[in-house]
Amino acid sequence: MSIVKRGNLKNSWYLPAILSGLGITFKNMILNLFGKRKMLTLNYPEEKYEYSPRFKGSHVLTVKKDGSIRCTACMLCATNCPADCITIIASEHDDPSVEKYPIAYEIDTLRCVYCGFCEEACPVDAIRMGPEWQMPGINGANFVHDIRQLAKRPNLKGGVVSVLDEEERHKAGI
Amino acid sequence: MPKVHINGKEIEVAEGTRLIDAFLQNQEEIAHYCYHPGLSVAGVCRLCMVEIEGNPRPQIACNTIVQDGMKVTNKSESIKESVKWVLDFHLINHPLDCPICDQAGECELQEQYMKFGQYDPEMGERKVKKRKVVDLGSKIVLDTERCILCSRCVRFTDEVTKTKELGIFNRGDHAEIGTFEDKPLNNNYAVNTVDICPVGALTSKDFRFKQRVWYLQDKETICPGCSTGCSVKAYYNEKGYFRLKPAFNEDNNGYWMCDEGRALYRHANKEERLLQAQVKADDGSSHMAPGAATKKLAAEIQGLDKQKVAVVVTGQYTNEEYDQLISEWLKPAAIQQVYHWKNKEDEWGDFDGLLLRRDRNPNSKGLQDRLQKASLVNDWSQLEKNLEAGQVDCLVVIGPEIQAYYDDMQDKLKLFQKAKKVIWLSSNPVENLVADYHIPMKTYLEKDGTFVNYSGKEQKIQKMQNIVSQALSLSDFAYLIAGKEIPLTGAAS
Amino acid sequence: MAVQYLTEHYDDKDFVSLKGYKAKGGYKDLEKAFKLKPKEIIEMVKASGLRGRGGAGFPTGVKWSFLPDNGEERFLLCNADEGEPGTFKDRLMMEKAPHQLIEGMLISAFAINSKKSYIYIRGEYEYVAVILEKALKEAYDAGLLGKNILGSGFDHDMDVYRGAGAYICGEETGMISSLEGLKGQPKLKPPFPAIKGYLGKPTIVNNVETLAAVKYVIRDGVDAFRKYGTEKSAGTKLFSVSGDVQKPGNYEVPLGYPLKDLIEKECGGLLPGRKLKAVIPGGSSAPVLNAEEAYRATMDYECLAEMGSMLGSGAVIIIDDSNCMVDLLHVILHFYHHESCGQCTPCREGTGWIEKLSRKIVSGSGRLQDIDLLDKVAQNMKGRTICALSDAAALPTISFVAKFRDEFEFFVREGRSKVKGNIYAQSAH
Amino acid sequence: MSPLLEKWKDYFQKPDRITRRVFVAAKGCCAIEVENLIASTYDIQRLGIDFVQDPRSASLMIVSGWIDDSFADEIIENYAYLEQDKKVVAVGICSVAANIFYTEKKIRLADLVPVASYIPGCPPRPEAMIQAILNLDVPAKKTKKMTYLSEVMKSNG
Repeated sequence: MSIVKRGNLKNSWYLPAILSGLGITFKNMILNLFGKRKMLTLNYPEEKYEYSPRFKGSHVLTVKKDGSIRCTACMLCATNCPADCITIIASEHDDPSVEKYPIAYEIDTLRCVYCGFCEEACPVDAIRMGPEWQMPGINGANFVHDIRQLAKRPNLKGGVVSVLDEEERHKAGI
Repeated sequence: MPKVHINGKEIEVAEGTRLIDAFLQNQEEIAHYCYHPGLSVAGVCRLCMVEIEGNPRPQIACNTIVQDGMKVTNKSESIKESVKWVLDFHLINHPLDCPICDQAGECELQEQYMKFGQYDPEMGERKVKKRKVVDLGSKIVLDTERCILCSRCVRFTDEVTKTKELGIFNRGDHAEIGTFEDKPLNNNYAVNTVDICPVGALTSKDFRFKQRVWYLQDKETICPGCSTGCSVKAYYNEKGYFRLKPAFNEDNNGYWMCDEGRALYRHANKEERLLQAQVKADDGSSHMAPGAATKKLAAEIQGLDKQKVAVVVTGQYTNEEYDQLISEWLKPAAIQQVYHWKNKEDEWGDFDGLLLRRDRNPNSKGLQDRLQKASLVNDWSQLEKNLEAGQVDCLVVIGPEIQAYYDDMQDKLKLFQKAKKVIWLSSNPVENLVADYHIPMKTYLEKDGTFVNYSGKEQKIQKMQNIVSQALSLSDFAYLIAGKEIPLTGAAS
Repeated sequence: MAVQYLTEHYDDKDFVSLKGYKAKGGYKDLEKAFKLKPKEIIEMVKASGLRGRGGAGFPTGVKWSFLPDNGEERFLLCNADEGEPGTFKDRLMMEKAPHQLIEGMLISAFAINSKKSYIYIRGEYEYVAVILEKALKEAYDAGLLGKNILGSGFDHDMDVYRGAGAYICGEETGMISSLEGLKGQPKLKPPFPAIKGYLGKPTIVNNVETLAAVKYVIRDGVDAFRKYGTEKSAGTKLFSVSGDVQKPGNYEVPLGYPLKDLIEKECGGLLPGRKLKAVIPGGSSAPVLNAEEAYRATMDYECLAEMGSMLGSGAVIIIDDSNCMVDLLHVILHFYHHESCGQCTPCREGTGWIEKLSRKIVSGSGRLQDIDLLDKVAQNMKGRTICALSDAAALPTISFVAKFRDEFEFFVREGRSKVKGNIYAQSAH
Repeated sequence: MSPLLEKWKDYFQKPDRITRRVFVAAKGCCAIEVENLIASTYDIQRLGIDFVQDPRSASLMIVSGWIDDSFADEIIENYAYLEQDKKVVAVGICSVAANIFYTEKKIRLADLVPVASYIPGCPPRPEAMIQAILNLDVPAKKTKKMTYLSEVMKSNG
């Protein structure tokens, strides 16, 4: 039920409400005219936001200390992905302590909904959602990102090292 | 028939069954690793503990024989606790290999931990490190760290193949499964140890890292490898077929299958299949759709004198297809020259003592009966005489689906060249085949039907994933070659 | 008071040879036994209340009566493996009186009508095996073995089989697997050895002392034999006393003899200036008794079982206040981890786990919950395996942690032993 | 020159202004992100791009949201009305690949109209949309600080 206030001068007459609205608009116009730096607008191409690491942007395949891909091709991310956009082909690694690694790891960014399920499913912190927002492309651009793009793209500066590394795990006897 | 109370339910069981069988037959969940119905009892995993009234200590169910009036439960608190702890003992030295282990998804440790374990582990000490990725020949990779020493594989090589290749070396928690000085484990039933291994200690090289198990579906069918007709499970998804595993079949192959049969999924995959019909037109062979090619062929041989048409059949197709062939084409077109191509018939008798028979066609008995019934049995030498004499205008060869065992294929090809027009029907391309028509056929995994094995037992096969959807089954071919349309129901669709 | 019943002529040098043994009345009881019928001998042994001296203490007569009389070939095995740490009584008996054992075995073999018997001796007792083989040759030459012994129509062969030094082959079925040439791993029970044992045939396995005592049951008759010992555990028992006493060694005392007197009288009391801390009454697999319980205990099956320990193989280990219990437990657990045969999971992984836990505590990096975890793992190891090795590892752990928890906690808090100063903190074995 | 004059020139100097008019056919959660483009934070009107209601006066169409039959007809119709060098920008996964919801009929934008630029994301950031529109052609308004398109592309990697 709504409470109806009646009778006092302020709201039975429209003018005060209109004036207070316009007042705000003018206040901001004056502020923006003279205080350009405080203006809210982000002039996109020149200024860019730096998003926090928590931002679920485009994927990053982490690497081990020696630079090789941390992913062990266990397909858990591909299973957990609601959009089925990850395809992995595993093969045998010649070093018996590694044993399995992906020779092909592709994410179809046009199918990916950036929900972060793959990040949660990964047991070895091999895939992360980086802080860069999703890069658009003209029709025909390559939207299927492979290992080179996901792990070694230029602005990753040589790859992000995975937190969970195998050597410590084996040394600790787990 | 002794009566037993299992978890409160009164059950009647046959004499002398083991308690664990009584549990499993009545869908009662009981944790177990080392017990396998096809092998002897080892009683080493100590998981199938049950409490029997009047017995102070919990007993293992796999070694106790059912007595009348026994009251047994495995749901009491102490038993649940005991199963939790014994599972914990299994897992404390188990490596954290699930991401790279092929068995993940069908691993007993995972399943039984979720069913019975669900404890929070307290083991903080260093695990025992053992040898990883040990190469045991061309078929099997061994990982001794994952092994839980349930000794199923050792008992398999002792009792089933009697080759005694596997054994447990060293003592205590440094014990390892393995062969003597890592000699290859390559008897013809070696990959069965991969199926019975509850964990990922023994994995098959053929399936290594190919596909994750939870992406595959499976259906039961009959192995077309030889006339024993073992019942098998094929694992597939829309990309193709990935592996074959034995299915339990009481009187035929029990729990086992031979390794040669395990490779009989590769010929059904797209890479090895004949996708289009190859028709030798005047300007070099051109590709056509199978149905269209058959119709074209039907028009061509319409006018031919039916006496000059010869048909060679192999025993690799189903009964229904043979019936359709005879009733739709051979009978109406009154073709008499029908020959059953038996390769190395004299060796058909020998048998390797376990499952593999030398007659490498799954349905040669079914074909034989049908030809006898339709009185179309002709001697093979008759065909050779006609071919020499050049009387055969058109030779339709219903070729073998699995060509690996037809080692006399090349000289038969030379023989068949003598006919004026050679029509070849097979699911896979044939090496240096010169034929006017080569029509792709469905493999045994893509059609329903029945095979008759060596002892006359009829066994069903099921249609699974269509790899080459346009390929014809023999009955489709019979309809088309006889000038009819394939009926909508599709006898053997 | 120490008695000289079985060990009557042990100090006589030529009691070892057949001639000296016969001079002291040897092999007369064999003739006496041949006169009786086998059933009567079994009844006499049952009536005498003789119990197994190897460790389980199972009444020998009852064990013999389990044999099915289906005419199948039977075997008699003498378990001279003596793997239990702290036990050295069998070696004494076989060294000093091999013929006593041979005669006892012949009488038992006649009682259970078995044609073949083996003496499974411990691999390390090399020279004792030589003595035994010499005695056997003498017996064969004297017609006491082989065909038609002493004209009684009973023929019997006996061999010595040397083990390879595995503790697990001291267990009944473990020994049988080793004799059959298999890997020394216990077999599944049921079917017990009495029904399906060596080569699938009914087999009776008895300890050296038990078989030797059978000779004296025949010689003196039941009530003379029952003169020693208590009502339920009859006869005398050899105890091999070791640890911190003046005169450790083998002492034959009647069962039911108080432990206090065994320590003070027989073994000359503790070392000067030391106080008793604990006693392990029956070999390393028996739970430990603290000083107060030790002084109350009498050495027989019932009293020790009531106190939560067991008589076992009669190896009494005296521990005085100069020893550190945590380190002692680590040594015991290291033994069991090394000797576990690895067949059953609880024992294979459990012994490894508790040894690592105890090593962690001994090395000073343990936590308080490790002590509870040590106890919890031990509780969940016992009673779940084919043979009793996992109980043998678990029971001492539980009793050590329960009765000497303060030393464990001291170790965790201070990182050094309460008794031995800090020399233990670094040098974990 | 006084700062006031400079500011005056900056705003009201006469550019060769070509306003790029955009028709918006946005639906679903991406529509909220598309509205951001004309809001104050990511104002694209400073780049001379304006949203109009009538497709006939626009030459760029932004489509977003799950395409069902009625929306498909609407898109085709509006596409026909667009000015001559018409371009379509697909915003978000629903219109691009239509794969996340399990309905029996899945219509992708590419099936209906020729799409010029795809923006992955669910929903994509407004900067991605601005970047997508900038990718398509030379920006309408030349401000002195505007760096040319190639540098923008290079820095973004």
